[in-house]
Amino acid sequence: MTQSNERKLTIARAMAEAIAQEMRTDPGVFVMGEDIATLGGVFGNTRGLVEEFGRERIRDTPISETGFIGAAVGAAQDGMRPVVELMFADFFGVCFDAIYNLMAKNTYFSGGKFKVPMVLMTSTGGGYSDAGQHSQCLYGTFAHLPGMKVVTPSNAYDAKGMMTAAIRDDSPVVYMFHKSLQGMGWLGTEQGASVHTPEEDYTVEFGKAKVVREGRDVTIVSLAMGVHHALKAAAELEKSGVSPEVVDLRTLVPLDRDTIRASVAKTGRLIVVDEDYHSFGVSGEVIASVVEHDISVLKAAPQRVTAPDAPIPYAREMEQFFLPSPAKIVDAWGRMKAA
Amino acid sequence: MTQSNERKLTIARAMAEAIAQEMRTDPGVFVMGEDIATLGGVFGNTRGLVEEFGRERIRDTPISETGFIGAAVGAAQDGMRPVVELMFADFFGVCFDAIYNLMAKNTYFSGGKFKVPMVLMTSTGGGYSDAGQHSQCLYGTFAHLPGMKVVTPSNAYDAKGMMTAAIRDDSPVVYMFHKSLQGMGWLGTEQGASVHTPEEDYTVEFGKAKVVREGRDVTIVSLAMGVHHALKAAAELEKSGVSPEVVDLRTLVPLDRDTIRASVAKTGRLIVVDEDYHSFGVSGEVIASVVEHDISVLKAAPQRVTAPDAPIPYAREMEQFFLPSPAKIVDAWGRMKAA
Amino acid sequence: MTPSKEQLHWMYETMVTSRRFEETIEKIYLEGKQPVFNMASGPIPGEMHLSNGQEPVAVGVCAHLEKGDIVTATHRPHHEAIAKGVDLNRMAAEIFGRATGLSGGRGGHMHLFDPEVNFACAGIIAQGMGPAVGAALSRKMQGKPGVAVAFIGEGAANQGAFHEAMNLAALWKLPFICVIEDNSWGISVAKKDSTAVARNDVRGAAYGVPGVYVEGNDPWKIFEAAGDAVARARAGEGPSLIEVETYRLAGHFMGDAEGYRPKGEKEALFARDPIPAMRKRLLDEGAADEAKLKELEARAEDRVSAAIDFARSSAAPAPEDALTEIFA
Amino acid sequence: MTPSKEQLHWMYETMVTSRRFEETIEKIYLEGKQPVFNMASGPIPGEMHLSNGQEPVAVGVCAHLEKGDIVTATHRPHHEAIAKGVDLNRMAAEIFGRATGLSGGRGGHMHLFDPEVNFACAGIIAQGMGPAVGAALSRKMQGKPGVAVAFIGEGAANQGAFHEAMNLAALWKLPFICVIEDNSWGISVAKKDSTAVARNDVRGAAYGVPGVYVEGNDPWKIFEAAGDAVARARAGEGPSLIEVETYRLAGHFMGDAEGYRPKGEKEALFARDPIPAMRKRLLDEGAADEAKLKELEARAEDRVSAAIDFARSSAAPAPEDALTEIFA
Ligand SMILES: Cc1ncc(C[n+]2csc(CCOP(=O)(O)OP(=O)(O)O)c2C)c(N)n1
Ligand SMILES: Cc1ncc(C[n+]2csc(CCOP(=O)(O)OP(=O)(O)O)c2C)c(N)n1
Ligand SMILES: [Mg+2]
Ligand SMILES: [Mg+2]
Repeated sequence: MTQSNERKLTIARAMAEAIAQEMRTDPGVFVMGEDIATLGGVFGNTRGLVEEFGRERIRDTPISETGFIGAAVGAAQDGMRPVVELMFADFFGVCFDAIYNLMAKNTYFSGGKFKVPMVLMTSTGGGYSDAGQHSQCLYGTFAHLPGMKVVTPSNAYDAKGMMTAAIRDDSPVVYMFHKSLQGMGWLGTEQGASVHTPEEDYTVEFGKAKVVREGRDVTIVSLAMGVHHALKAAAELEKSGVSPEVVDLRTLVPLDRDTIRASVAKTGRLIVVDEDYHSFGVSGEVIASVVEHDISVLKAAPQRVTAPDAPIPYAREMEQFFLPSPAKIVDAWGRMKAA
Repeated sequence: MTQSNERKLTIARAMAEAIAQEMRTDPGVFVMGEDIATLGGVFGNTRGLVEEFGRERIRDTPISETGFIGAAVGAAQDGMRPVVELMFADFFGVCFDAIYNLMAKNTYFSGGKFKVPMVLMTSTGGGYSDAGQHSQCLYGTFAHLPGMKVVTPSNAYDAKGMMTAAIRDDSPVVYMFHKSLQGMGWLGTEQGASVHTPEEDYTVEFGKAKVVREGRDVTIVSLAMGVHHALKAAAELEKSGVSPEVVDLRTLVPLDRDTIRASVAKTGRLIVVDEDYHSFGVSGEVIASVVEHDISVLKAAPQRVTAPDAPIPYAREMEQFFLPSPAKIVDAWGRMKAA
Repeated sequence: MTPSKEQLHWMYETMVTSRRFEETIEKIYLEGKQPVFNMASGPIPGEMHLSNGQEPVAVGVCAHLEKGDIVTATHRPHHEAIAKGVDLNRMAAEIFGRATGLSGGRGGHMHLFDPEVNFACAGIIAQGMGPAVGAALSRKMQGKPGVAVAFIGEGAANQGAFHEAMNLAALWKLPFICVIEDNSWGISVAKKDSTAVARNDVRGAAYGVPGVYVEGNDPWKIFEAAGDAVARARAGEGPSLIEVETYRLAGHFMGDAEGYRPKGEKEALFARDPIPAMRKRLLDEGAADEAKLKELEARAEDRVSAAIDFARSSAAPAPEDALTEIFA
Repeated sequence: MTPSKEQLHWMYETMVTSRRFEETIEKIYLEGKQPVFNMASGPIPGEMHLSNGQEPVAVGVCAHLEKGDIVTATHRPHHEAIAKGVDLNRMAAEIFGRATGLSGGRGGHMHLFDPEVNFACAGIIAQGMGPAVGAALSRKMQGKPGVAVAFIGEGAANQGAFHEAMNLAALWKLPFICVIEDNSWGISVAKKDSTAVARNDVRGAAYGVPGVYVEGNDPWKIFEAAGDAVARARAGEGPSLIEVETYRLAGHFMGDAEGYRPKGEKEALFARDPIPAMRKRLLDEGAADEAKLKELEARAEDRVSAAIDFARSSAAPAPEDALTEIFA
């Protein structure tokens, strides 16, 4: 696309636009959550909606996540298409039963007869010193449990198309947006997340990872914020003649193992970048998915750049030490080469 | 040890004995949970305790998991050593914040100054048609999150020693016991779980996997109920001249990667057996832990025998199809050889 | 509000249907479980929570409900399902884990779902509350009629979900009713050992919601209290909270030795079995004669045997269907 | 119960300490965040929830507490921490993320933990309730003195944890007090849009617990209500529920544009700032003269500047210490 046609949106605006467009055409769509009406969402992703759709359909809730997420399940089963917000993914512990035992399983328990077409949007990620109860990604936690799709956009184009797809999906979708990609100034912002985003509605299909940068020497698999770290590391590595390929998973459930495997088959090397905790999560799954398919493709031991298995620290020095970064990816390449 | 000295206990009795012994010597130890007093625990693991220690220290609770697990955190921080029961691991969704955001993190948040010496014991597993909200293992869910140790005994000896160690540990320990290993007749029972268990108190160190059967051709890594499947499969495979080694992980956090790696380095082949969901869990982590260490050890693509990424079905035919089994492990070996 | 003759006949027949159904299930459940009781064995595996004794609550409330109204039930759902009109054949087949079951055997007895009559379950304590409140919200937002009822046990009223959902329903003035079946036990824990107040109707005050306690497991009184609440809900006046004194004649689940019951409790409860009591009162008050009652009872028996036959003669599900219907 | 002169002096000085502390933090927080406000920047990064305006609640309650009593606080903990006697130097250092901080910079402003005075926080709404109830249980079981107080916001009273913990505390008759700071806002959502009842004191009835609502953000009245509750708790008479009308003079957190506030609300609140009001009343009633007040204020200033100096001059933590103190 040409510069002149460009219409850069932040992820926050892309999300709000997708929701608004669906609300205009489908009266069943409504939004529920804390501070999503007047405030427009703590992370801006419902801004402008209450002005257009009013307080019935853009519905502020009490701080009762079990109550209103459970209610969304009931409304969805009754023909509505709720979009609910869990303000921080970190809060899942107060309401997860409604999510993973009801939302995710009622379709199965009813033999497919109850549909639960709802979207649970929730923010993830650290990097701005919000400490251990407000900085987690928890990708692995959500993706591990069956019955819900889990999507993690890394840019505004995907964010809009995935929100539209999520709302139209007859299955429950957990939509995890990373705070540093929202385009809210106060959270800092990864500029690379604000990209051209068409005004008309469109969908981004779930289960399709994307090669966001082609390369020959190593595959860097990541998601959300990690994709931007990976792209920066790739640019850095290129300077020393390395050609990295970067794969944006885009959705964790379904997980596009084929694209990962094809890329690693080409490059022979794998680095997984994940801001979620190290063990028993995304990074292990990606590595296992490659080797269980074919052990012959790897030329070096795969590397992980992840958050360590520790609560997330507050102090900047510690948090920066803790989080994945482009430099750590470059280091991982170094270890891989050395090995 | 000789037959004459044998004192076979069920896991349920081994757990109760460990708790009783610690309660006798440490007045800070007490038990809280639903139906753990008069009933002795739905799964028998607190049987006999209320008779000896009374209702103050063996304390039935309302159905308020957030309340009483949160209370255990506060009591532990105040010098007590609570052993609390979450009746089924499946119920974690109503109370996980108290577990993973308080119990697991308050030590860190306080820079090590608040200790949270508590044990959260919880039952796992299916196989008796209890359907999708009462049959889950969720090992990966608990092990993924930092700040809590996670242990999963497969037999009464370990169950007792691990309970004693858990109670004496100054860190929070999640103690996951598999229903089919409890030795409660009404749940069926894996006979192999009831083994010789010394009367005197002892501890089993966390972070030490155990080679429960030595072999040369393939390493079968598993935990809890899966260990018994693995042993049966190994016996079967032996008939056709295959020599499998079986590793019982025993604890997920800390995870003994060294023992896994050493075994696979010897056998060159890996099968992971896990009754928890397939993706983003234990099986992926075990495989990744091997290959990220050394890609040269594997002679065949590693195999997983897990619960699929689906809610757990009720009907016997479906549930048996769904669960890991010795036959599926034998099949995995077949795939591995064929590959 | 008093039930009409027709309503009384329906209530009695439905109670008897539920009781006969459970008596039959109880027997079949034990097939293959003797002499060794192993939950995994027999034609009906898994946990089995009987509701016998609690039938008056289900019929007293559901007498006021239409097909389009919503009910969420618990781990102990038979009486409520039958009273709400869930297809008895497919329900029986579900309990037997057959392909013809409500969900093709995926859910079993704790997960009965029937969209035809807007019936759903949750095996997790108090977790039917949120979905019922949400269905009520859906009806209000769509301007469609309908009342949503969440049945829970008295033990469930100590769970956070109860509180959050009650507050939401009251705040948004939704056509929602919480019906608490106070059988005085949560497994082995007595109400007085779990609940700081003697009666949960007082908890209505925490939400500005009318609370009523109905004593005596009495179908007439339950009908009256529920009638008021349903009328209130249909008139757009908001939610209600009803707690009903009832009795669990069986154990918490089959296999429960019930050692926690005080001596004599079971005998006392059986002496107050609500089904013979209702029968007697119907006769006494002339609401039905012996012939009519026999007719109702016969119809109940017939429905139950037809359902059991349907279940028994239905095919088992294909094992690999375990992996279908995960997503819509 | 009325506060003694000494108690009043302590209350006033503590309120001023908290206010000066926050005024200073507020300024420093903005260092490095102008012209572009990015939470990640400056000497104090992350979220910053000020409690100015709410100081009377903290001092009115903590005036009755000993070092050994337990307090759990929320995401807005400064006033409570200071009133409970948390070490101000190490608290400041924690907020600055320094190695000398209460937890060496691991927790930050939402996670202030000081075992010396039994003070803990929870950044998750209402999650201080359970731990406070548990500490109260611990004292009762050990036969040790001690009252546990959970401070929560009015928005938190709609969270399930509130309900479960209140029921537990009442059931077990624990020395526990829930103090609700009703600043009428939960971020941007007004109490009337989140809570089905006007005042949360009525929720005491759901647990058979005395509930009191204290109007006017008045240190004297708060002192009195808290005194009754603490006495009750110490006497073994069980828990209490206190809701206090108070005001949040600042935004929810720093950076909040407060567009949700009705016009004029802020001005009205500042006109009722409790600190000048208390000052005036102390003078009017002769509880302190100008000199005494100046002395208290000077001491407050001094403590604050010492704390800030301590924090500023402390070393940053070693990055790799992020991975220590995970387990005990
Ligand atoms: C959140 C949760 N905790 C515990 C359980 C286990 N459990 C199943 S039924 C039951 C007792 C329920 O008591 P009550 O609500 O009075 O219902 P009743 O069984 O008497 O019908 C318990 C504790 C559960 N299913 N969910
Ligand atoms: C369970 C949970 N939900 C949501 C939040 C986000 N959150 C932080 S503060 C807040 C408002 C709290 O309101 P209130 O309890 O009245 O306390 P106040 O901020 O007024 O002191 C919310 C919703 C959270 N921290 N935890
Ligand atoms: Mg009950
Ligand atoms: Mg507030």
